[in-house]
Amino acid sequence: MMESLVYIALFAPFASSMFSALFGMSPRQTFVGIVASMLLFISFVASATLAYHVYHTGASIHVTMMEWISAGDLTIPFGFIVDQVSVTMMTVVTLVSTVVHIYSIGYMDHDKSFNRFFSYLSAFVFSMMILVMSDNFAGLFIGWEGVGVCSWLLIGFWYHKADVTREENPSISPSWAANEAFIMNRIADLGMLIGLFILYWNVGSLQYDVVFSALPQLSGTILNAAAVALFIGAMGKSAQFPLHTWLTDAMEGPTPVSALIHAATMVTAGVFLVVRANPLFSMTPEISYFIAALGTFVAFFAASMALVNRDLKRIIAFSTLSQLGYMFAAAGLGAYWIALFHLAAHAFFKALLFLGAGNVMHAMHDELDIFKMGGLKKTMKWTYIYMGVASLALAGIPFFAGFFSKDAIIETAFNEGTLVLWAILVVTAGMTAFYSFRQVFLTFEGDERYKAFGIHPHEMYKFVLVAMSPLAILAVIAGFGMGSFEHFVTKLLPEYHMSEHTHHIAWLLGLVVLAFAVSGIILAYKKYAKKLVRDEKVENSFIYKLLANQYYIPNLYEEFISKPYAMISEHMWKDVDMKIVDATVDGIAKLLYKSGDGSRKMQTGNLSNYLNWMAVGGVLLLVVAALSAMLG
Amino acid sequence: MYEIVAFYLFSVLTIGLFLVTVMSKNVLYAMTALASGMVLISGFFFILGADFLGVVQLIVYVGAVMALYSFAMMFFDATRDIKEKNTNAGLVFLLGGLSALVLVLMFAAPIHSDAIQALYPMHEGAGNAQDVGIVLFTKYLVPFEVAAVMLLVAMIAGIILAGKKMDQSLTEDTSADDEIMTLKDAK
Amino acid sequence: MDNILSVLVFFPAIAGLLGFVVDKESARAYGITVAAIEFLLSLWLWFSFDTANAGMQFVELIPLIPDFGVTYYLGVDGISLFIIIMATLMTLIGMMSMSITENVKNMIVTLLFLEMTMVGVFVALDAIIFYLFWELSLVPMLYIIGAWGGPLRVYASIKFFLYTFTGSLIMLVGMLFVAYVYHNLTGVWSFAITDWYALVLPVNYQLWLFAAFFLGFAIKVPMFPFHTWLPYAHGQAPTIGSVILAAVLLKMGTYGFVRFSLPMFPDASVMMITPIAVLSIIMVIYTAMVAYAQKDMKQVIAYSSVSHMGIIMLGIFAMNAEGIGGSVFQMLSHGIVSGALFMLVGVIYDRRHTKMMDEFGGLASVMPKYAVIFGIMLMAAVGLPLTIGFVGEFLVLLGFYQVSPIMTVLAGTSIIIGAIYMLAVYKKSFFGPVTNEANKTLKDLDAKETWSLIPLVLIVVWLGVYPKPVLAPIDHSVKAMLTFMDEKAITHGAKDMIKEAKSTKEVK
Amino acid sequence: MIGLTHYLVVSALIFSIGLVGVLRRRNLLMLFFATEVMLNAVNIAFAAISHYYNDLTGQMFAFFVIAIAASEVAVGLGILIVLYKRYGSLDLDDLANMRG
Repeated sequence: MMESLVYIALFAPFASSMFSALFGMSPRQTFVGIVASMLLFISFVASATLAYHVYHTGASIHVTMMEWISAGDLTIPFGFIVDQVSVTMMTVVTLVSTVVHIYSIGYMDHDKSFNRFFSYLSAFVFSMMILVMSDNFAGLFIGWEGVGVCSWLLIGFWYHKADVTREENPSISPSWAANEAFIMNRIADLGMLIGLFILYWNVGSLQYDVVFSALPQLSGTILNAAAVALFIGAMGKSAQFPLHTWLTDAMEGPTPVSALIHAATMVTAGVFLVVRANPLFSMTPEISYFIAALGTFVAFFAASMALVNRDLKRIIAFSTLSQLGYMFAAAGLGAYWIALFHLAAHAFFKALLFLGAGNVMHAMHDELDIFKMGGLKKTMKWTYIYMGVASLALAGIPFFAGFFSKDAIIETAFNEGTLVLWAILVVTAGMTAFYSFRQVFLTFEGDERYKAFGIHPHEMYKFVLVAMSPLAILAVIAGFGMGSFEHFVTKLLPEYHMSEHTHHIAWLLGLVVLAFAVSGIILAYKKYAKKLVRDEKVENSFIYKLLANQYYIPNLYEEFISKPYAMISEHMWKDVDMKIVDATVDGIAKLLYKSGDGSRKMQTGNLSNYLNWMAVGGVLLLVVAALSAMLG
Repeated sequence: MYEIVAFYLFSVLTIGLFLVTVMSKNVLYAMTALASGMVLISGFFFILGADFLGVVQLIVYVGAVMALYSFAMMFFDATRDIKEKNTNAGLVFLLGGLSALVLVLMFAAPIHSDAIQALYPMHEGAGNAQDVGIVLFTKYLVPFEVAAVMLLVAMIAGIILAGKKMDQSLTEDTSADDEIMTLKDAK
Repeated sequence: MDNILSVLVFFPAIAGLLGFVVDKESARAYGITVAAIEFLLSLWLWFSFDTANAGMQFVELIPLIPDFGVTYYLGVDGISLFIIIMATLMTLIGMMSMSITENVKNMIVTLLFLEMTMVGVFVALDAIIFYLFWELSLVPMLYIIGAWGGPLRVYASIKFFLYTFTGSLIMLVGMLFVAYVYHNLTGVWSFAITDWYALVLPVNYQLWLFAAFFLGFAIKVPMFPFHTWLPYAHGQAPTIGSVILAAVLLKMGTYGFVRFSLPMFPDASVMMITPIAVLSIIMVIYTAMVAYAQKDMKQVIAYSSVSHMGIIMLGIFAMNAEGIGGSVFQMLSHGIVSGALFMLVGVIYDRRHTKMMDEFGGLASVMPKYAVIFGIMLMAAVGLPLTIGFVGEFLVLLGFYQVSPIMTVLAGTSIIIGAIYMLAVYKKSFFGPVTNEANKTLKDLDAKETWSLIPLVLIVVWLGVYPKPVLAPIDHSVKAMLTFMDEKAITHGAKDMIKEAKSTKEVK
Repeated sequence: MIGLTHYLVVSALIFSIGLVGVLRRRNLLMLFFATEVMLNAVNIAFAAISHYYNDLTGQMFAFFVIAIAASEVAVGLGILIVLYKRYGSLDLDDLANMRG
C-alpha cells in the first residue's frame, strides 16, 4: 500500500508532464493545466499520506524499482527511500508545486505556449522528487541534473526574446540566462561527480546507508575531499558565492517558475544535500565551519545587493540567496534539522512572495521596476495582504513562520560561540526586514507612479488568490509546528540542543534580532511609505553603484572568463588547429608532392640518363656491399 | 710459363681492344675491335681448360653475333662517324673507375670460406666436352631446352621485327613511306 | 543458422551487387529493405547471443591460406555485438533519412558495400581479415565524400583516405611482425587474434608493437594531434556520409584498442596510460574549445565528436571494468547521438543550403518538432542522466578516477565545456527572434525525417533509463578480458595496475 | 703462377670498361657493343671460377649467358632496325620522347 503511494507520489508529476507534452505543440488548452494541477495534487496527497505514515510509525519506506547501471563492481539501482527528511521535502515540494500549478493556469493565461509550460513545470517536479526521494547518490544526481535541465527550459521559456545589452537588462535575454544557469550548475556538478567517485572508490557503493555506515572507517583526508566535492555541487545548485550570479538572472523565467524553482525547491537542493549527507559533514568540522561561514557571508552579501535593487523579482531573488545563506549557516553549524525547518518555512513564504510579485507583474503588464509602481494597495488588496504576510515572515516578525526558523539559526550561531557569524546574521536580519518592506511599500503604498505610464492595474483572478491561500496560511502558522517537526526529523537527523547558557538568554537574543528587524521595517516605512524620494547623491555614490551592479561580478565574469574563453577558443581553432596541427599534416603532404615534383626532372625520357642513374645505383650497391663486407 | 705469358698478353690485348670498342667514334672500328676482343676471350677459355666454352664463344660470338652485327650495320650508314653527345667524361670515369676499384678490391681480397665445394666436379681423364655434355644434358636439361626455345623465339622475333617492309630502303627516299611520314609528323 | 556472421557480413555486399540491376526509381526502397533485413539479422544475433558467455560466440573458422595461417575466422563477443547492431541500425536510419537525389542507386550500392566492411571489421577475428575490411571501408567512404560532397570534396576525401591509410599501413607492419614473432615462437604461422592473445611478448616488443597499432587506431579515432582530417571529411561529406563516419567508422579505432592493444600488449598498455590519457584530455578540452569557436553547425558537431572520442579513449585506458565497459557503452551512445545530430544538421541544410549558425536564430518557434528532437539529442550529447550519453560518460570518468583523480577532474571539465558549446549552438540557432526572412517559412520535420529520428530518440531514452540489456554482456566480456590481461601481464607494475583498478578498496 | 684473382681482376677491369661504354655512349648500337663487353667479362669470371674450383657450374652459366646474349642481339637488332626505320636515328638523345 505504502509502496504504491511512493510510486504515485513520484510518477504523478511525470504523468502530468507527459500528458501536457502531448499537447505541447498545440494551442492553449485550459484543461491541460487543470489535469496537470490535479495530478500534482494527487502527488501531494500521496506525499502527505506518506508523511503521516512516517510520522506515526517512525519507520521509513524503502523501495527498489529496478537496476539502473551495473558495471564492474558498481551497482546503481533506481531505489527510493521515504524517511523523515525526504518526506518533509516531498510534502513541501508537492504542496508548493500544486499551488504554483494552479497559479500558473491564471498567470500563463495569455501565453500561447501554455501547454508546453505545464509539461516543463511537471517535469521539474518529477526531477525534484527523484532528487529528494533517491536512496543513493547517483539517483540524487539524476534529479540534480534533471532539475537543472528543467530550470534551463523554464528560464529560457520565452526563448524568442532577443539579446540586449547588460545596461538594458542585466540578464541579457532569457536564453542567455538559461545557458548561464545551466553552465554554472554544470561547473558545480563536476564537483559533485568527483564527490561520487571518491565515495565509490573508497566505499564500493553509492547507497546512502552503505556509505554512511562506512564513513567511520575512512581517513580524514578522504572524508574532507568528499565533503568538499559534494559541497561544491551544493554551491552550484544553491547559488552560493561565487556561483551565485545565475540565480538573479534566472528571474527571466516566468514568475511561477521563479516561485517554484528559484525560491522554494530547486535552489534548496544544495541545503538538502548537506542535510542528507549530514553523517559526512558532521565528521568534517573544518568543512562544516567553512560552509557556515560561506553561508553567513552569502546571507549578508546578497542582502546588501537587495537593498538598492529596483527590480521586483530580483529583490526577492537576492532575498532567496540570502536565506539560503542562513540555511547553510545552520547546516554548517550542525543544526541540520533547523536548516531543514527553515528550508520548509522559507519555501512557503518565499513562494508566496514570488506569486504575489507575479500578481503585480500581471497587473502591471510585466513591468518590474518598483520605482514605477506605488499605491497598488487600492486595486490589489489581497495581493498586498499576501505579500505583506510573506514579508513579515521573511523579516522574522514574531509568530510568523520565519521568526521561529530564522531565530533558531541565529541562536545556533550564538550557541556555537561563533559570535562574528552571529553578529553578521543579526545585521542581515535587519537588512532583510528593510529591503522586504522597501519593496512592499514601494509597490503598494505611496503615490501611484504607474499612472504616468498609462497602466491600469487589476487584481488577479479569484481562483488564483484562493490557490495562494494555503501558502499564506502556512507562512503564518508554520512556525508553531516547530516542536513537533523537531521531534519528527530528529529521529533521522542528529539532535541539536542549545546549551544551558544560550537557553537562558534566548529571549534576549530574540529581542536583539527583533529590534533589528523592526527598525529595518520602520526605516523602510519612513523612507518609502509616503512617496518615493530619490536622492541623486546617494544614487551616484560609489557604494550604491557597486551594490546596484552586483559588485560588478557579472561584468568581471564576462571580462575575465567568458570573453577570454571565447578568444582562446578562437585562437585554438584559427591559430593552433589550422596553422599548427593541420598545417603540419599538410606540410608533410606538400613535402611529398615537392619531392615528387623535384624528382620528376630525373624522368628525362632519355635512356642514357636512366642508364647513368642505374649505374650510379649499381656502384652504390657495390660500395655498400664492399663496405659491409669490410666492416662486418 | 707460357700460361703466364698468354694470360698477360691476352689481358692487355682484350682490355686495349675493348677500350677501342668503347671509345671509338667509328662503328666499323668499334665492331672490329669487339670481334677481336671476343676471339681473345676465347683464348682465356682455352687457357682455363674450358675448351668447349671457348669453341662456343668463337662460333656464337665471333661467328653468329658479329655476323648479325655486320649485317645489321648494312641497314645503317656505318661508314659515317657517329656524332653523339657523350656523357660528361668526369662522371663516366668516376663511376667506371670507382666500380673497377671496388671490384678489384673485392676480388683481390682473399677468399676465406672453406665451404665452397664443387657441385658438379670435373672428372679426371674425361675431356671437357664430355663433362659438359653430361652435366648439360642431365642436370641442366630443362634450362637447356628452355634456352633453345628462347633462341627460337628470339630468332623469329628478330626476323619479324627486322623483316617488315624489307623491300623498302631504309636509307633512301623514306618520304615515300606513309607510315614514316606520319610518325615524323607526330614527332 | 550457424553462419549467421558470414550472412551478416556478405548479405549487404551481395545485395549491393544485385542492386546494380535494380530499377533507378526503386533503388531507395530496395536499399532500405536490405538494410532493414540486415538490421533484423543483427537483432536476431543479439537474441540468440548467450549473455552469460563472455567468450567469442558464433565462431566460424575456415582456413584460407594454411601455409601462412590466414584463416577466415569470425566471432562476436559482448564488446563487438552491440557495435555491430549499431552499425546496421545507423545504416538503416541513415538510408531512411537520406535526402540525396542524384545517383541514388550508386549511393545505395556504396552504402551496402560499406555496411559489409563495417560489419566485417567488428566480427573479424583474424588479423588479415580484419585488416582487409578495415582498408576496404575506406573505399566506399572515399567515394561517398568524393562524389556527393561539398565544394572541397576532393581535398577532403583524399586527405581522409591518405591520412587513415598511412596509419593503417603502419598497423599492418605491426601485424606482420606479431605473426612473425608467433611463427618464431611456435613454429606455425597464425593470424588469428585469439592465438595472438596467448603470445607473451617481452616488454620492449610490446612497446614497439603498441606504437605501430596505436598509429593505425589513433588516426582513425581520431586522437589529437591526428584529428584534422575529420573536420574536413565531415564538413564536405553529405549527411549520410557524416552519419556513418561519426557513428561507426570512428568506432573502429577505439574498438581496435580494445580488441588488439589491451589484451595483446597489457604491459605496454599500462605503461602508456599516462601519455594516452594526456593526449585524450588535450583532445577533450582542446577540441571542445575549438568547437566553441566554430561558425558552422556541422563543424561544431564534428569537433564535438572528437571531444567525445577523447572520453572513450580515456575509459579504455582506465584498465578497469567500469572504465572499459563505460567506454564501449559510450561508443554506442556516441554513435547514436552524433549520428542523430548530423542527421539533424542535414535536415536544416536541406532546407536552407547553409550550415552557418548566424544564418539561423529562432528556429525553435518555426520548427518546434525539430527543436525538440535536437534538444533531446543535445542533452544526450552533454551527458544528461537518463539519456544514453550519461551512462557511458559517468562510467568512464568513474573508472578513470581510480587511475588519476587529477586527470579525471580535467577530463570531467568536458561536462562543462561540452555544455558550453552545445548550448551556444542551440542558443544561436534555435533561440532568439527569427531575424532572417528565409527562416520564417521553413517547414518542420516531414514524415520521413520524423520517423527516422524517432527510433533514435527512443533508443537514447531507453538505454539511458535501462542500459542493463546492453551493459551486462559488455561488462561480462570486459571483465573476462581484464582477468586475462592480469594473468598475462609480465611486469609487476602492470599486474598491480590492472588488479588495483579492478576492485574498490575493501572497507577495513 | 696465375691464380683465380688475376682472372677476376681482369674480368673486373673489362666489366668496368663495359660500364664506361654504357655510361658514355648515346648510340644504341654502341651501347649494344658495351653490353657485349660486360657479358664477356662476366663469362671470363665464370670460366675462371669453374676452373679453379673444379666445378662445371660456372661453365654452364657461361653457356646460358652466351645463349642469352645471342637472343638479345637477335631481338635487339630487330628493334634497332625498326627504330631506325621510324626515327632515322639511333641516338638516345633523339629518342627521348618519354619525358616526364
